[in-house]
Amino acid sequence: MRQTAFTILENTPIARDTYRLRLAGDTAAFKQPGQFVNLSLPGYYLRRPFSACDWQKGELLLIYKVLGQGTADLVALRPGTRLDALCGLGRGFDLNACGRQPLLVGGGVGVPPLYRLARELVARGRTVRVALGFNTAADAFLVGELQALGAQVRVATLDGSLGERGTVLAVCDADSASDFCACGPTAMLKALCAATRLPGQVSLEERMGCGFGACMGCTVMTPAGPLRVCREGPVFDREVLAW
Amino acid sequence: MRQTAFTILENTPIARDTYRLRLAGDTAAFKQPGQFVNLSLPGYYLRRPFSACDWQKGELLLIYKVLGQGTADLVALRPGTRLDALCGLGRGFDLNACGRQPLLVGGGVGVPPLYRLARELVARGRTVRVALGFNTAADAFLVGELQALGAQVRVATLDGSLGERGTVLAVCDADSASDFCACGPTAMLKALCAATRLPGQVSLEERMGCGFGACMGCTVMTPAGPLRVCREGPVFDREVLAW
Amino acid sequence: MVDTRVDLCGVALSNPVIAASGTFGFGQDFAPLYDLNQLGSFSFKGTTWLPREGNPSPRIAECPAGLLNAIGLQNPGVHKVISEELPRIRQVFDKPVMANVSGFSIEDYVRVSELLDAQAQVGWLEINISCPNVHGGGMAFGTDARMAGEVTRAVRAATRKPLIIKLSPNVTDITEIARACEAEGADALSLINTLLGLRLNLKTRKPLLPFGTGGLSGPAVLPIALRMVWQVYEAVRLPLVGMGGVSSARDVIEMMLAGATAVQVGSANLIDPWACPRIIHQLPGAMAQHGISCLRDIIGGAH
Amino acid sequence: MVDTRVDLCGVALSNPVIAASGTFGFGQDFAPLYDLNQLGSFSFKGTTWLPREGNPSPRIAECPAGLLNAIGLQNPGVHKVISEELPRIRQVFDKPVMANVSGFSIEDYVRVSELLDAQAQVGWLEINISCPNVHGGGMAFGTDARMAGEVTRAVRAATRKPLIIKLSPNVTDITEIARACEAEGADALSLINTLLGLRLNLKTRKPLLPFGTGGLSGPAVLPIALRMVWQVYEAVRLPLVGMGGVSSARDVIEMMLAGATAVQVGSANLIDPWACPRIIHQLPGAMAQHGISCLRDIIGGAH
Ligand SMILES: Cc1cc2nc3c(=O)[nH]c(=O)nc-3n(C[C@H](O)[C@H](O)[C@H](O)COP(=O)(O)OP(=O)(O)OC[C@H]3O[C@@H](n4cnc5c(N)ncnc54)[C@H](O)[C@@H]3O)c2cc1C
Ligand SMILES: Cc1cc2nc3c(=O)[nH]c(=O)nc-3n(C[C@H](O)[C@H](O)[C@H](O)COP(=O)(O)OP(=O)(O)OC[C@H]3O[C@@H](n4cnc5c(N)ncnc54)[C@H](O)[C@@H]3O)c2cc1C
Ligand SMILES: Cc1cc2nc3c(=O)[nH]c(=O)nc-3n(C[C@H](O)[C@H](O)[C@H](O)COP(=O)(O)O)c2cc1C
Ligand SMILES: Cc1cc2nc3c(=O)[nH]c(=O)nc-3n(C[C@H](O)[C@H](O)[C@H](O)COP(=O)(O)O)c2cc1C
Ligand code: FES
Ligand code: FES
Repeated sequence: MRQTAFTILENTPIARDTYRLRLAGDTAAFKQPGQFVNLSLPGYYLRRPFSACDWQKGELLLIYKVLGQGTADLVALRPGTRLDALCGLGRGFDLNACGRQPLLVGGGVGVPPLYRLARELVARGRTVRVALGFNTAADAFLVGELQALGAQVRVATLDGSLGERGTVLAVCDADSASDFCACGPTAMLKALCAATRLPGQVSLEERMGCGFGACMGCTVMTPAGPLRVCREGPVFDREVLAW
Repeated sequence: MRQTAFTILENTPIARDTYRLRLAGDTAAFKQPGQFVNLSLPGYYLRRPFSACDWQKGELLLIYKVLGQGTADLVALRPGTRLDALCGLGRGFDLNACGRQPLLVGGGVGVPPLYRLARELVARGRTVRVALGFNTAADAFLVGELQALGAQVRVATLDGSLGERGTVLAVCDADSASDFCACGPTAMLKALCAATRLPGQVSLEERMGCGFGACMGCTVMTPAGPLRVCREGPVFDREVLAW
Repeated sequence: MVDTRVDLCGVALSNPVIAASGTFGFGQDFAPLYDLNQLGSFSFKGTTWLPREGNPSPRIAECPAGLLNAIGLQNPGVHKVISEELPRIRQVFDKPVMANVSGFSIEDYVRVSELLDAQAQVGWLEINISCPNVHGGGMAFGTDARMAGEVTRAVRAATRKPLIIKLSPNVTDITEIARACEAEGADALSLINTLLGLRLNLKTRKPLLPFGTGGLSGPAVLPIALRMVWQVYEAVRLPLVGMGGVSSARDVIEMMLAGATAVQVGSANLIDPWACPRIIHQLPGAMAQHGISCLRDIIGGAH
Repeated sequence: MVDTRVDLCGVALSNPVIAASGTFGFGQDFAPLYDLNQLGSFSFKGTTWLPREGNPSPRIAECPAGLLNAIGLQNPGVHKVISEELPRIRQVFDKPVMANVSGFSIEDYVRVSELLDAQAQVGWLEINISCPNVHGGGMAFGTDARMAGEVTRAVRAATRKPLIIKLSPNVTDITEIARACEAEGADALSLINTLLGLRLNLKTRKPLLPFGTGGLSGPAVLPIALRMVWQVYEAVRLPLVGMGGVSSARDVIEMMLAGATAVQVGSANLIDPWACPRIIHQLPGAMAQHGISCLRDIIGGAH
C-alpha cells in the first residue's frame, strides 16, 4: 500500500453515467490486475474504492460509474484537481492460477479490472475470451479496447440492444475455457459459479471502512472463516468462498 | 444581501501573515464602506466574515490575516478557485454622519474597511486623516495605498519599528478632527472612546453563525437592547453602544 | 406531478419543510430573500414569558460538519411577540406558523402557551423542553420522563391548538420520554434539539462558549437524529417532526422514511439563506428519482 | 525540546497517542507502514470469550464527517488472541499494549480479563461496556450505573492490571456511570465509544446496516466527546483516556485540556493509515505554537 497524491489528467464520459478517469501519479504500488485504489473525494469522510483498470509508470486509469452522491460529485472535478489515494490495495487476480484459455467475465462496473487482466494474460500468450454483460448498449464500454488487445469479446445486454439478449451467462463459452476470472455484481458471480464447475477467481465488492484491513468492515463469511474483501480479496478463489 | 460565486484572481502576501485576496464576481450588493462578506471555505461548515476592503464592478478586494485554521487553509487556494460568498452584509459606515475632518482609526485586521471609507470620503472632498496601529513594522499594510488616496496617514507600532511607538492612540489627532470612524480590536475601540468625546462610529467583530440576522449569534448588549453585529452593525454609532 | 403535501395534526402543509426554531428568527430576515409561503411553515424563535437578552458572547463555535450555539433564548418575550412579531409575520406569511415555547418552570410554559393559544396565526405550539443553553430549566424537563409528562399535561390543559413537544437527544432512552408525552396528551413530537457539546479555545485554554457547553447541530448530528426518529416512531403513535442536520431533499426523504411526517431545517438556513426553498425545489426531482409519487406514502416507510 | 510523555495508571507513555480499539486490528496491518513503537500504545480489537464472526454486511455507512459501523465485535476469541495475536504483536511492538475486552455477561468479562491479566505484554485492560453493535449485552452495561458498577467490581477482582472502563456516550448523565465505576475500583475511564446512529438506503428504503443502527464515530462526534471528557473530569478523580473524532495534534491538545491524560485515535486511522504517526509528529510543533512545554501540565487545564 502506498499513499499517492494524484492529479486528474482526464475525466470524460465513455458510456451512460460512466467516466474514464486518468490520473497522474506514482503507480509503483500496483502489482496485480484486480487490485484497487481507495480514493478520497473532497467533502466526503470515507474514501471510495475503485479497481485499477490499467496503469503504467506515473499514470493510472480508472473507470467509474455514477452510483451515489460521491461519484456524482466526482464528475465535476476538472483536470488539474489533486486527489489523494491509497494505492495497490488488496489481492488481485493470480495469473499463475489462470489456465491456457481463461474466460474473463465482467458485468457493469465489474468490467474495468478485466482490462489489465486481459492485457497481462495476452502478454503471456494465453488465448483470452471475454464475456461482458451490460443493461443496454448505452452502458457498454471497453468492448473495442479489449478487442484491440487481441481478446475475443462477446457482449450481452439485458434488452438485446448490443450483442446477445440476456445476462452475461448467455455469452460465457465455459465449455472451451480452462478457467474463469470474474468481476461484477454478487448475483452475477453466484449465477456464474452455479452454472459452471470450472476453476475460477471472483472479485467481490463490499462497503469499506478503511480498504487496508484495519476495521473488519468488509468481511465476507466463508467456510474458512471470515475474510476481508480489502485484504484477503477482493479476488478470491471460488473454492475459498465455496460458491 | 446577495449570494455570489467568486473566482480568486489573486491571493498574495502583503505583510506578515496578511494576504490580499482579489475576487472576480458580482459586487452589486455592496452599498457602504464597512459592509462585509461571509465567505465559505472548502471543508468548513461556517462561513468566515471579512470586511470589503474595496470593490468595483465585477471585482472585490479583501485583506485577511491568518488567525486560525480556516484562514491558514485559505492561503493555499490558488487563482481560479471558486468561493461562494454572501455579499453586502451589514450596516457600514454612514458617510452622512461623517464631518468635514473625519479621523479614521484602524488597528490590525480592522484596517481593511477604512480603505474604501477613505476613498469615498476623499471623493466627497473631506480632509481625511488616518491613524493606523500595528504590532510591528512587518505587520503594516495599506499605508502607502491610503496615502495615495490623499489621506494623511500616521502609523504607530507597539515596538516602534514603524512610526510612533505605542498603540494607535499615540497617533490619533483627535483635537483637529470633527469625528471618527474606527475598526479594530474591541480593546482598542473602547480605549479610543474613553480617550475622546468626539462623535464617532465603530465597527465591531463578533463570532457569527449566519451573518445576516437569523441566529442571534452575534448579539452585542447595548442600552438600547441586544443588537446584532451582523445586521444592526457591524458599524455602530458610539452613542448607541454608550461607549 | 408528484404530491408533496402532508398533514401535521390536522393542519395541511403544502410540503413537509418547516424552518426550525432559532435559525429563522421571526421570519423577517428571510422575507426579503424569498416568498415565505413556499415553506410548509416555520417555527419562530423560542419565546419565553419575559424578554431575554440571551448569553454573553461568543455564542457560536464551529465544529466538523456543524456548530455549537449558546444563544440562551434571546427573544423579546411573549407579549412583544404577540403585539409586534405576529403582525409583522402576517405581512409576509399567510400560513399557520409554529410557535416555539420555552420556559424555566411549568408555570412559564403554561402562561406563554395560553397567550399564544389565542392567536389565530399560530398553527401549532412546539414546546421546547430541551434547550441546553439556559441555566435552570429547559433541558432538565426534556431529560426526565416524569417532568416531560408534567409539562405536557399542564400545557395540554392550556391549549386547544395542536401540541408538539420538542424532545432532547441528550438522554439514554428517548422512547421513554416520548411515551410520557404521548400519555399526557401531546399531539405530535418534534426531535431532535441540539446535542450538548464543548469546544475549547486553545489560545486562552478555556471553553470557547461562556458557560462551557453549547448545543451541537448541523449535518454532524443527522445519523443520531435519524436513529431517534426511527426509535420514537416505533414507540408512539404520534406524528413526528424530524430534524437534525437536514440539508437536502434526500435528507428530507431519509427523515420521512425513518418516521417523520414533517421535517425541520435548522442550521442549513444559517450557511445558506436559501436552503429551505432550495430543498423544496429539489424535492420533486428527488422524489421522482426514488420512485415516490406521494410523500405521505413514505412516512415511516423504512420500518 | 518539548516533553510529550504522560503516565497512564503508572505505565509510562512516550506520548499520549493510543490507537483506538477496532480501528487498528491487532496492529499487523499497520506494522508494515510504520514503526508501531512510535505510538504511546494501541488498544487491540475488542476481544470476547468465544470467537465471533461479527455481523452480516454491509457493516459500514458513511456520514457527514464520520461513519457508522456495525462490525459486531468480529474477533478470534481470547484464546487465539493470547496464543496467536499477542506473540505476533510482540514481534512488532515492544511496549505494553491495551487489551480491549468485550462481553455479553459479567462472567464473560471476568474470564476474558482473567486470561489477559496473566499476559505480561498487556499494560491495561480496557473494558468495553459500551459496544452498540451487538445484541444482548455490550451497551446495556454502559447505560446503567448499577450494571456498570457491577462489571467493574467483578473485573476488578479478576485483575491486578490497571483497569480502564470504557464508557458509552448514549446516556443522559455520563458522570453517574463514571462515578459508579470509580466507586467499584476502576483505575481509569476511557470515553467515548460510538454514538448510536442510523442511515437509510433510499434505493431499498431500508436501513443501510443489517440491524438498523450502528455506532457513529469520526470528527462529527468530537464536540460531544470533549463535553463528556470535560464533565467526567469534574466528576471523578480518575485519569481519563479521551477519544472521539481526534484527527490532529490540536485535537489531542484540546482533549487533554478538557481532562484527558491520554488520547485515542480511532476513525482517523481508517481514512489515513498514517494518522497516528502524523499526529505524533505534529505534536511538538502544535505544543510550541500554544506555549506548551510539557504535555502533562495541560491535563484538565481548561477547568
Ligand atoms: C474493490 C472494489 C472495486 C470497485 N471498483 C469499481 C470500479 O472500477 N468502477 C466503479 O464504478 N465502481 C467500482 N466499485 C464500486 C464503487 O466503490 C462505488 O460505486 C462507489 O463507492 C460509490 O460511491 P458514491 O459516493 O457514489 O455512493 P454513495 O452511496 O453516496 O456512497 C456512500 C458510501 O457507500 C459506499 N458504497 C456505495 N456503493 C458501493 C459499492 N457498490 N461498493 C462499495 N462501496 C460502496 C461508498 O464508498 C461510500 O462509503 C468498486 C468497489 C469495490 C469494493
Ligand atoms: C464583520 C467582520 C469583519 C471582519 N473583517 C476582517 C478582515 O477584513 N480581515 C481579517 O483578516 N479578518 C476580518 N475579520 C475576522 C475574521 O472573520 C476572522 O479572522 C476569521 O473568521 C478567522 O477564521 P479562522 O478559520 O482562521 O479561525 P478559526 O478560529 O479556526 O475559526 C473558527 C470559527 O471562529 C470564527 N472566528 C474566529 N476568529 C474570529 C474573529 N476574530 N471574528 C469573527 N469570527 C471569528 C470563524 O469565523 C469560525 O467560525 C472580520 C470579522 C468580522 C466579524
Ligand atoms: C442558533 C440556533 C438557535 C436555536 N434556538 C432554538 C430555539 O430557540 N428553540 C428550539 O426549540 N430550538 C432551537 N434550536 C434547535 C433547532 O431548532 C434544531 O432543533 C437543531 O438545530 C437541530 O436541527 P439542525 O441540525 O437542522 O440545525 C436552535 C438551533 C440553533 C443552531
Ligand atoms: C470500525 C470500528 C470498530 C470499533 N470497534 C471497537 C471495539 O471493538 N471495542 C471498542 O471498545 N471500541 C470500538 N470502536 C470504538 C472506537 O474505539 C472509538 O471509541 C470510537 O470510534 C470513537 O473514536 P473515533 O471517533 O476516533 O473513531 C470501534 C470503532 C470503529 C469505527
Ligand atoms: S475495509 Fe476495513 S478491513 Fe476491509
Ligand atoms: S450572525 Fe446570525 S444573527 Fe448575526
